[in-house]
Amino acid sequence: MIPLSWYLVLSALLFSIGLFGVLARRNAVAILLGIELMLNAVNINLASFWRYGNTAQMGGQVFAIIVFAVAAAEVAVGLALIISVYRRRKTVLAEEIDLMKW
Amino acid sequence: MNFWKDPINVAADWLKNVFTGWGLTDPYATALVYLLGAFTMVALVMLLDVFLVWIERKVVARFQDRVGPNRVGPFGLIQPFADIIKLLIKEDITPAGADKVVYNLAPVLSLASVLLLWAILPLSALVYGVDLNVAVLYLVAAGALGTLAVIMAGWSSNNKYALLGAFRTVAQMISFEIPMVVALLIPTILSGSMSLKTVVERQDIWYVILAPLGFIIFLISAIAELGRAPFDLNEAESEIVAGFHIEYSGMKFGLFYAGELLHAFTFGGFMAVLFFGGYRFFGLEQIHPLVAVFILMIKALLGYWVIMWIKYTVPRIRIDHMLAFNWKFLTPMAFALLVVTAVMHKLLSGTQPWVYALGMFLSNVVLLLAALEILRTSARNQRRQEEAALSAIAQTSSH
Amino acid sequence: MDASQIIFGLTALLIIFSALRVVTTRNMVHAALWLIVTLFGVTVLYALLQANFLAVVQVVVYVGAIAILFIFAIMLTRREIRDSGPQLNRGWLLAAFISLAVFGSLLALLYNAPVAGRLAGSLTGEDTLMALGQALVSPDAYVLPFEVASVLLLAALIGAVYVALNKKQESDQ
Amino acid sequence: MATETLIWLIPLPPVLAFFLIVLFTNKNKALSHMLGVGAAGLSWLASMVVFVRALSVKHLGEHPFHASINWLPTGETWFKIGVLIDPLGAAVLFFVAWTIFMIFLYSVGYHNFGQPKGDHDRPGLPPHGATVTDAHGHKHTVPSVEPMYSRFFAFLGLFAFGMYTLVVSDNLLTLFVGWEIMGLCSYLLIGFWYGKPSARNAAIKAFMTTRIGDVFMLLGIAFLYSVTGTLSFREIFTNEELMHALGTTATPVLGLSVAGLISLLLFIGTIGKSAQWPLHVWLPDAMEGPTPVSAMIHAATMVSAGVYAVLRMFPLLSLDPATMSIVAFIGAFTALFAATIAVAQNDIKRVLAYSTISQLGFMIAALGIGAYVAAAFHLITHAFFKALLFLGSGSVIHGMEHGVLHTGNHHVDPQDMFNMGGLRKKMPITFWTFLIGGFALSGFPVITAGFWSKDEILADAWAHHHYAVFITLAVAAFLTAFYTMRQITLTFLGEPRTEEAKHAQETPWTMTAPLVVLAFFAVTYGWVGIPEHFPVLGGLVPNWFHDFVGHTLEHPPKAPEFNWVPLLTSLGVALGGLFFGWLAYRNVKAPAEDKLQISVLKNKWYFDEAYDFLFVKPAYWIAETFVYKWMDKGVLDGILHFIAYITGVIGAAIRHYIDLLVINETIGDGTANTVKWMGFNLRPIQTGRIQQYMLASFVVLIVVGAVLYYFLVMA
Repeated sequence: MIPLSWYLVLSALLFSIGLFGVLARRNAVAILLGIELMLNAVNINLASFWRYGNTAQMGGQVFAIIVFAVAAAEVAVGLALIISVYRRRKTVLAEEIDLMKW
Repeated sequence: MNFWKDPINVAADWLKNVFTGWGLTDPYATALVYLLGAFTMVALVMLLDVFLVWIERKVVARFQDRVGPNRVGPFGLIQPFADIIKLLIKEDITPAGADKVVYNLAPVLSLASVLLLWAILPLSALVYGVDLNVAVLYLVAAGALGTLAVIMAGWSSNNKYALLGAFRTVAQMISFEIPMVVALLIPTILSGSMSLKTVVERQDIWYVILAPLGFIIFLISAIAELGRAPFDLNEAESEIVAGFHIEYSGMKFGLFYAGELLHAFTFGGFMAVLFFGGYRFFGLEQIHPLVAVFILMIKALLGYWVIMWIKYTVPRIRIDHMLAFNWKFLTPMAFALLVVTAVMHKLLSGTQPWVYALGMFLSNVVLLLAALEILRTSARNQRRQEEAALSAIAQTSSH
Repeated sequence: MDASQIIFGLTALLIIFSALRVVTTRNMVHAALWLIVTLFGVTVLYALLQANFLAVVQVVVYVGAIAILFIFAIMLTRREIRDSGPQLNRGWLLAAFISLAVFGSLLALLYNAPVAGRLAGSLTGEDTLMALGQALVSPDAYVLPFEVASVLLLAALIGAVYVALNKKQESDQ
Repeated sequence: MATETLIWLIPLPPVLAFFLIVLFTNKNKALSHMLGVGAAGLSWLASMVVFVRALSVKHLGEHPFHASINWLPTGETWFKIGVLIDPLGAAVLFFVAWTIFMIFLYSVGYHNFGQPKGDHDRPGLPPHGATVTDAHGHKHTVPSVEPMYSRFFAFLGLFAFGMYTLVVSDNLLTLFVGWEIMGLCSYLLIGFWYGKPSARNAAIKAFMTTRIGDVFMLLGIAFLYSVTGTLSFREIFTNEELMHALGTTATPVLGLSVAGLISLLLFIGTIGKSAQWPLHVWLPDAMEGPTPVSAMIHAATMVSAGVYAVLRMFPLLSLDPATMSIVAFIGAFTALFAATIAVAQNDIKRVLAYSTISQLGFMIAALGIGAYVAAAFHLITHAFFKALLFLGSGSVIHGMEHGVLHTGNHHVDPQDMFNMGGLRKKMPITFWTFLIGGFALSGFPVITAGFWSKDEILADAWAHHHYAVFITLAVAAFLTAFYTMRQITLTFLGEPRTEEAKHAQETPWTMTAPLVVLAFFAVTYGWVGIPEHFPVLGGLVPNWFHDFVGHTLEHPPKAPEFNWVPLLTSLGVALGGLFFGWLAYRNVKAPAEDKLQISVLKNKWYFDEAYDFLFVKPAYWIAETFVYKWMDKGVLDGILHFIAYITGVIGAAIRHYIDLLVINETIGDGTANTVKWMGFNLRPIQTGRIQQYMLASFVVLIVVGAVLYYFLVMA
């Protein structure tokens, strides 16, 4: 049987890798990728806590689903913004999108 | 469990005992047995695929009032094998600058997504891959895998037209996914569960009778998902060359072609399971599992025939009309149907079966008429505006 | 070492490797594809945790929609197919250090958290899907977050369309 | 009509005339004077009817004509005012009515009604005559009409109203109201020709000095009201134990009893009004007004009002012998004092003014020694012959003005007696009436009324052993006769000393008629009061006046029994004075020859200068230097300037030390600088790179997490 700690360690590792992706990548889309990784790490945690906790309590799974919804919404809006920035500024590198206002 | 009643499971247990005999511990043995079972399923399905090629060519010919292949073997039965051999012999070209890994992985994935579907298809009461309680969604997930394969193919072949074709196919597949999901929800509501096995078991009255409109929506979106017939714009010759699998030749193209045919047949099977009672045929299936499988195969072939029939009779639809049709007509109607079925199912759940069936059927008919009426009025308004515009232009020009 | 542990090990390795690839590959499309591999790994994890609905939804939502959206975005925002130049910005070393620090602190938390060692309870017989469905829509459980999530999705939909739409009109003139 | 309502109506016509003239008929001279004279006539008629009815009533003293109404609400009770005609009131009403009517008639002529408008006459200055071309074409100047003709009659009307209210009122308050109105009218009429600065100053002087007297009088009235609770004469005097209480309770002032103090205060009012010794200075200057004014106000009515007030309050006065002696002293002293000054005056009207003061002194002295009836008798007779003398002098001046206009030499003063002389040929009527008035004034025996009334006073003085008063009054009487004869000889006898005197003409009938009427009264009125046991004429005519007026008091005083000494002294004094007067002045041509032009007398014992020095200058000094320079400028302005300076200093200090230093530097600029510094240093943090933000946030997360973890979990 797999102890809960394995899942938690795995999700922590995935989370930090995602964090590194967010902080280090230059391309804005890559930052969103990083964020997706972090969200998946969170989902793993939720599912594992549901499974290793009281499975009748569906809180874990429900929140996982809600994280899905939020992730989807976030990606949609994020990418739309990035595309519109790209159209306006012809760049997608986070460092170059540093004007406080347009 | 004697062999006669449940031959496959008996064989499986026998095999497992053999493996444990060889010293494998129990989990490994079961794992190995499942693996073998999967292999046999895939082999049978691939064999069926070859047969489908033949059927396809024969039926197409008959539709186009010609005989079709009859030279190679009796009634042209060997023709598919001839095609396969031809594809194998052909030179396998990889375009320059193509992303090797992704380029080669694409065809594999597209066929894999189809084969995955057979895991949840209940062939008979006892013979089925796995009884997933989220089987309906699994079906949609496999569809998503197919979309992925298309994109990988389109992008990796380093060809602008392939990329454009891939984008258009993906747009079409994703758009039609939504009405399909909704159409799939209707049998879920009627049967109360997502696993196909329970859907079939609870399908005393064929769901096509209870929700004909649901069946029609599922049929349309399935055809669009396949990218065939009226919606096969992306690899139509007159449009952008051959869609995303331009750069593929040889057996890679063969895989795509086989995958497409098998996908069509699989959807025929799912239509049978979801709306035509699967392997049940007024009690005939209890005789022997194989009889049930046979009944399912007949229904699947009928479904496949309908798809082919639509393919070779209905003219191609332009991409923006298709998307407009989906978003402005099909999806709203699907949602409306979902609501109506849910409400009617709750209302009529206590009544006799024939009242229940009649009520559901009538509700579907009414909804269909209402949809058509809305369509007609909007069309008429559209035409009046067009004429007004034209007459206005006519007047100005006449001065 | 039973089967599930083996499977868990394999998928963990797969996930970590593909996550690192996502973060380090210079070619953006490869990064997206590696993300898809990671997502499949996570699906396997869900299957291991017997959260079937999550697994399937993960595939449909993430792989089917979000990944493809990413690929679309990457296609639309590149001047030339292959990205050039280092993909990591100057402060990547500090970023690495920070993520390690975060990982370390999370591990510290786990080390002390009492719950970590627990084993999974048996799950036979319960129809988790039915329970999940009811939890989602029953008023005293999670109907409100469910509705709010739907509103959020609607808002995001409209938002994305609006942002993109403006650009399209401009490009038309 | 009932007598009471008639009495109420007596004062009304003049005040109506006043308002009508002022408001409507101001422009039309004829209509105005008709209104004025008509109103005076009406009042005169009403007074005569009331007088006759009063005579017909037996024992008018006990039950006089009396009516009163509620006027001011004083809590539950009402302050009542009303009208009262008792024997004294009737008698005084008689002479007041006559004099007022005569003066109204006289002033029509005096102001040259019917004459053409003056060439360059300005309102506010006496008319200077108009040049007229007669049928033959050669021009000569004629006296012009007074420009402010109707205004004069309006003021006369108002004055008449004041006098009548005073006479008919039954309580001190309405008496005081009439008193004040007359004060106002005297100011207005003295300053009638307001163009002349001397007239203006005289009006102010008159008003101020009478005002001083009125203040004390008001104090007395207030004191009386506070003590007795009422001001009505009958309510006080008929109330025996009230009178007793007043008489006995002492007051801290001068050891006088309450009644004494009140009567003294009221008497000071009379000193002011009747121009007695300390406050007499205003009367001679009041001659600046037109002659009818001088005649009416400053001879007959107004000044006599003061004596009338003392007559009314006599029962209260008689309660305190100390006050009686003060009154007697002041009366006697004023009589002698004024007579001495009158002797040295050259202006015809000034002589008469001083003679009025001395005659009033006679009456006050009479009252002081208790001769109630004699004082009243002399009051009335004096009113007649003094009014006669004044109007006579008016017609003399008027005649002289004819001469001045005739010769055109305006430098000659028509009022100076040494410019006149021998006017008996030119102005016979004026001369004879003036002669009768003069003899009445000096007390020519038997014929004139003046003799009977003055003799009465001397008899009383002798009878009640007030020998000091008797001697002073005798000397005063001698001097009176002397300056009267001086005046007559200088103006009428001898030859005209100047051209203007030669061309003086007799005045028209409107002026001479009143003279004749007054002359008639000046003679006949005396015969009414002949004492019974007078040697020859005693029993012929019953001493009507004595028992008629006497009865106004609770217990009427006895007539003094006859004694030869006062009779002989008054005869000697009168005839001696006349003879010596005629002897001294029959051939005096110029003021230099006049031996009596002693500077001290001429300058009125330097009282004006003294008052000026004692009061006016200090007042100016106080106002000018003390209050203005020291108090206002010095102290107040000083304080203000000091405060201004201090605030200036404080302001500068605050600005310099607190505002500039603290607020501007440390707080104002300080904060600005720190904010700028912080802003400057914080700006680099906002790089705009989103990843650096996330980096920073996670660093903080870790640090805070670690710290919280350490504290919450480990500890």
